[in-house]
Amino acid sequence: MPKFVPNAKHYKYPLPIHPLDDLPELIPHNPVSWLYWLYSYVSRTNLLPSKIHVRFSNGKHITVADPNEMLYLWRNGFFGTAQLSRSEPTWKQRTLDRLGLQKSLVALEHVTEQRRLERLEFKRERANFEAVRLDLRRQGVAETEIAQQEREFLKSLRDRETQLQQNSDVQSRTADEKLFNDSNELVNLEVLELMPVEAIFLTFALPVLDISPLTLTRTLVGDHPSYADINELCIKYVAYHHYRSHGWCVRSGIKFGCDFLLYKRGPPFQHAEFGIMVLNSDASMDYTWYASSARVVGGAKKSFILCYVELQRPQHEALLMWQQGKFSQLFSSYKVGEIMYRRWIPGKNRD
Amino acid sequence: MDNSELVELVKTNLSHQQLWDSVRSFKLSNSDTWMVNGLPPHKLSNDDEELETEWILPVELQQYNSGNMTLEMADQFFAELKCRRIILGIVNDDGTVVYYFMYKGLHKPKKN
Amino acid sequence: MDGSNKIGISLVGSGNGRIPLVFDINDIKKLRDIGVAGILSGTLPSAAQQNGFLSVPLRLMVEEALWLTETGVAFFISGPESVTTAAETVTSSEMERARQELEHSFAEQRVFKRQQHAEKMARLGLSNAEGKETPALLESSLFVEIPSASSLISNEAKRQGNDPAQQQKLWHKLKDGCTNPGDYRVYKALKQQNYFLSPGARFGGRFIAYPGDPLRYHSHMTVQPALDYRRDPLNLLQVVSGGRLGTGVKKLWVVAGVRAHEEQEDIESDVSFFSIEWAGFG
Amino acid sequence: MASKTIERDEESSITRDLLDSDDEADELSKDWSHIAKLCKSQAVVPKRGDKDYEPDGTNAQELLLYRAKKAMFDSLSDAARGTVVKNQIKAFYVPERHLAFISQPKGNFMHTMGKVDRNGTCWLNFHEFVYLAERGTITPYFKRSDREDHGLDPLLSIQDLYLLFRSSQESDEFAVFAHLKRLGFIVMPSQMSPDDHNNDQIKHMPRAGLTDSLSKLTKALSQIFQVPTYHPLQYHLTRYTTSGQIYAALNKLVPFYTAPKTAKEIDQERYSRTINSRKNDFTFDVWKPQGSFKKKTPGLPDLHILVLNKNTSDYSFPTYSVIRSLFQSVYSKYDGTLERQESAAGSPLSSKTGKQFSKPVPPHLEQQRRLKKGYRSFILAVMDDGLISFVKLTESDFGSENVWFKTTRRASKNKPRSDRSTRHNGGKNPGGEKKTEELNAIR
Repeated sequence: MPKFVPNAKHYKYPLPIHPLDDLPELIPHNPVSWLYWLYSYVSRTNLLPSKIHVRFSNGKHITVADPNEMLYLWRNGFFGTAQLSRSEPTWKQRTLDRLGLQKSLVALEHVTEQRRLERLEFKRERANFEAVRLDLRRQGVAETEIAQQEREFLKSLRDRETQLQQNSDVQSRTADEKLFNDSNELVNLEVLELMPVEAIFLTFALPVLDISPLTLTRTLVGDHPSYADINELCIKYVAYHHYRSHGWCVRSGIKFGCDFLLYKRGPPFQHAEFGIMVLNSDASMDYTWYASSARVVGGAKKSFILCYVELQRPQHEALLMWQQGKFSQLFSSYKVGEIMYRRWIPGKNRD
Repeated sequence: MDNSELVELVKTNLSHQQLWDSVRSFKLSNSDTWMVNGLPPHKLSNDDEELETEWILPVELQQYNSGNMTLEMADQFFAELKCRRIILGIVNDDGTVVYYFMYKGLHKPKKN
Repeated sequence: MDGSNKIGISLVGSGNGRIPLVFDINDIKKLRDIGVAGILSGTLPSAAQQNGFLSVPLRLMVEEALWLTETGVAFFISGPESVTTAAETVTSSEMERARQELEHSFAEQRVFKRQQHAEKMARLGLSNAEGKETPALLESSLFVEIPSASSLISNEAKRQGNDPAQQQKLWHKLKDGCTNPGDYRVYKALKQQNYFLSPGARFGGRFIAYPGDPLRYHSHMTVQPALDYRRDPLNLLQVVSGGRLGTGVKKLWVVAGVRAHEEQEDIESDVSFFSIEWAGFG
Repeated sequence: MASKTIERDEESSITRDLLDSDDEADELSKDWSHIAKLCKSQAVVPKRGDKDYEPDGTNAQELLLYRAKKAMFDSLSDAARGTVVKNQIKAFYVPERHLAFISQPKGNFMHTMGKVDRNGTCWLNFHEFVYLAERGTITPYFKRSDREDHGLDPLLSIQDLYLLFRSSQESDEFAVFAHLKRLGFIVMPSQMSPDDHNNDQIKHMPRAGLTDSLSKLTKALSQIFQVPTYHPLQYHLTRYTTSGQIYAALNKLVPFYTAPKTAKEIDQERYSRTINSRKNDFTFDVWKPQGSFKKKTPGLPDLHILVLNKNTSDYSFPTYSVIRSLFQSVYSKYDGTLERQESAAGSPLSSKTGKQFSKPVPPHLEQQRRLKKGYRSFILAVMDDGLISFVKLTESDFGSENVWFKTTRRASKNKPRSDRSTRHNGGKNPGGEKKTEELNAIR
């Protein structure tokens, strides 16, 4: 039986750098306790025992391969995305499960897939009925009669749907044979990938990764970029840092067509409430751009935030700071402001 | 459109997250564009007659990387592959891949 | 050219960026029969407190107005000065005729109302004299109609319809007022395939395309503003949003590329369409 | 597992909501048989079934389409515009002034429309004139410049009225005006805040500058003595004993725009803006439907509206600096801050509401409200060839909020932290993990 671990304990710290929150107690009338406290304070730092190793794979994709390090980044602030899972690295477990090598909980991805297949089946049935209805119409059957048949059909579908069983047969593919090493153990193919802005945050703002900010940014945009080359990355980073530093868990918003999603604490705790689109402050897009983005984000019950980032110095100065690696100066040269964008329906706002 | 750096990533994703079979990559003629093809684990839509080989074009989402695709390029891909649809394998900067059908011309939506 | 059987499209405003409107209900019927629905945008007097069902004028998309005039189905009527000039120069005899028409309408109404009154009395078993309606009451209940279409400028409208040079000028002005000139070619290409089109901003597109009259059929596509076929990159973040939206509302997200050479009007090869849809996984 | 379910739902929730909003936005597909019932004289049209996927060539489908079209055109033809002689109010359009007057003003519309001059003549602005004519409330005439006598002033048709719009922008604005009026809103051309014209109190208010720069100075001084953040040695020299300290160090980096949080700050911003530019940016000021409205003393509007046509060549969606300056001209009734409500509650006008005695809200919920609601706002009405989309743009301020959470407080100082104490806490509080993830509302 799996051990129950409450989320709050699992994800105790919001950042991969932990505070020194277990210092010994200070007892006012006991000088020894002071000394012990002082010793503990001086002898320790917030730094990690060793930094997390990243490498570039497939060009500019920044990845972490060590399973413990992957888990550490996920557990301490939900950094990175496991490449073969939705977010948290679960691929190995899922694969063992799929190949019938280990009994375990049905992983999330599996359930989703099952549901999807059921929906497809439902839709197939619907399509069949459409054909029947067309036929009835051609025969001149009355519309009321057709409607009655449709109701009965829908009811029978609902009944069937509740009966549908999950079948989880073990299937094996040729691709799976390559998944095992010489000693017949499953190789972990999964790596954790960091967004460029996450990687910058974890080396520039927090000393977590074993790569310097300069090396990282050079690799991402090349040695001699123009301002136009760095603008996109700079404004995205500034926005990312802004939200992270105010306590949000910031994750990619690609599934909702925006730049970032903001979670309180993190995905296991609650849905993201805000979808963020990062823009240059002088941006003005075609209206369809705002409308479609807002519909996707709004459709998932999230507030749609336009995050404008304004460079407050000349571009050539910003570029110079980039080249000299003066990142704190560079990022401080931008200012952030937010606008909430939401559809408004007059009829629903009359009082 | 040079998408060579994305090919392995998309292939791995198809083989081991989406559980596709016979995933292969190849380069289009007179171009630096790579395509991936493979067999999905089940029919992708009810409109499909049968399980068939799908063609996937890996593309990078983010603007601060190269790889912008014009519709002229899309036409060239269709011209060479002679298929009814390609699948855009859109690679995000966090390594997530999302897949979208792209049909040449006007296509009817699914009935249900 | 005789404008009399053609549909009159009034252009509101001056300069570029005018608004094409149709006021005649018979014209609106004709438009519907050739696949142009338009948007009704005036208050419906019988239900004046809602926006779901509106009345004339019918507002057209600029692309529709361009197409209808280019194909010779319609002609333009322009400008505030037409009305001002016509009103200032109305002759006494024209006013007299208008007064007689109103009188005539009143006379008909009186006959109708008296007849109705008599029938009502008969039903109630009362003699006509007992329930006699006072003439004052009758007079105050006569209806004065505000017509939709103008009779004031009907001559001026005819004159404009027969002035090809002015029609040309208005056509080009209207086209120059568009945000994205490529959209007109996209419109024409879709129209050739018999789609009904409506404005699409609410669904995040330029047009919504229906396979038949929207009164009866679901829409099939959200069509994006025209792209330059060779130059404009496909915005992939928009593709993601679009595919997502489409999945929810069963519409395909359609992108259209228009080739840059302005002169060629060969529609078939001019616009390339691609339809995008979430693949259902990933 | 529970946590994972949340994650899956997050993506699948999108579909249903979109389907719901589909109908609402689908303007072209209304079932006119509904309206046929609303209009008195109509024979009731049978309710049609759901819409079809595409034309299938059947007679049944043809018939359904025929009926739908008939219902629509019958409704249009039967709904004649106009009025009975008894209620007739004649209004005369004066081209030089682009206004219309009513010589014997009467009618309910006078509460929210028109302006009566010294001679007792009621003047309608052009939007009001067209709107009332469309409803049949007034009968529109053209006032000829060369005659005193109305007998020779021609009656105007709806087509004439629309052609008299001076620009497409004016016509688009009318469409928005009429849309809101039909729903009962009270709509006036936008004015600058009455305060900005003649409020001595605001004019003599100390400028924001001085006090602001003083506080900035003290802040800067205190920062000199801190260990530099983002310095390579930062984590070697400094010890952080809470996550809050780490966050506090992180969020010094990026400057941000803040929203004014008090009535005073808002007034100051607006004042500093109006002395720079005296132009008025919004199209309409709008009041929600209300019976007690007085034209002379309307009070603060509920909304400001800006009308925009997305399909004209001069369209551009406002940039951030434009939106910001629009926020600065906002003076509508404002529900963004607690302070504003409190100051309003203090005034005799709103003391009836009794809201000031409501329970205090916990800080993290208060914060949640600020984040979700935002601060100043206005409405953008986007015209798309006859379909209007309304968009509310609201000033947000994430920079002024910190949402980092505190880890569990030790239950007792003597006991070592253990699973037991955490669970004990959880047991006491069936509301879940609220206790442990209680959000800081530090500002």
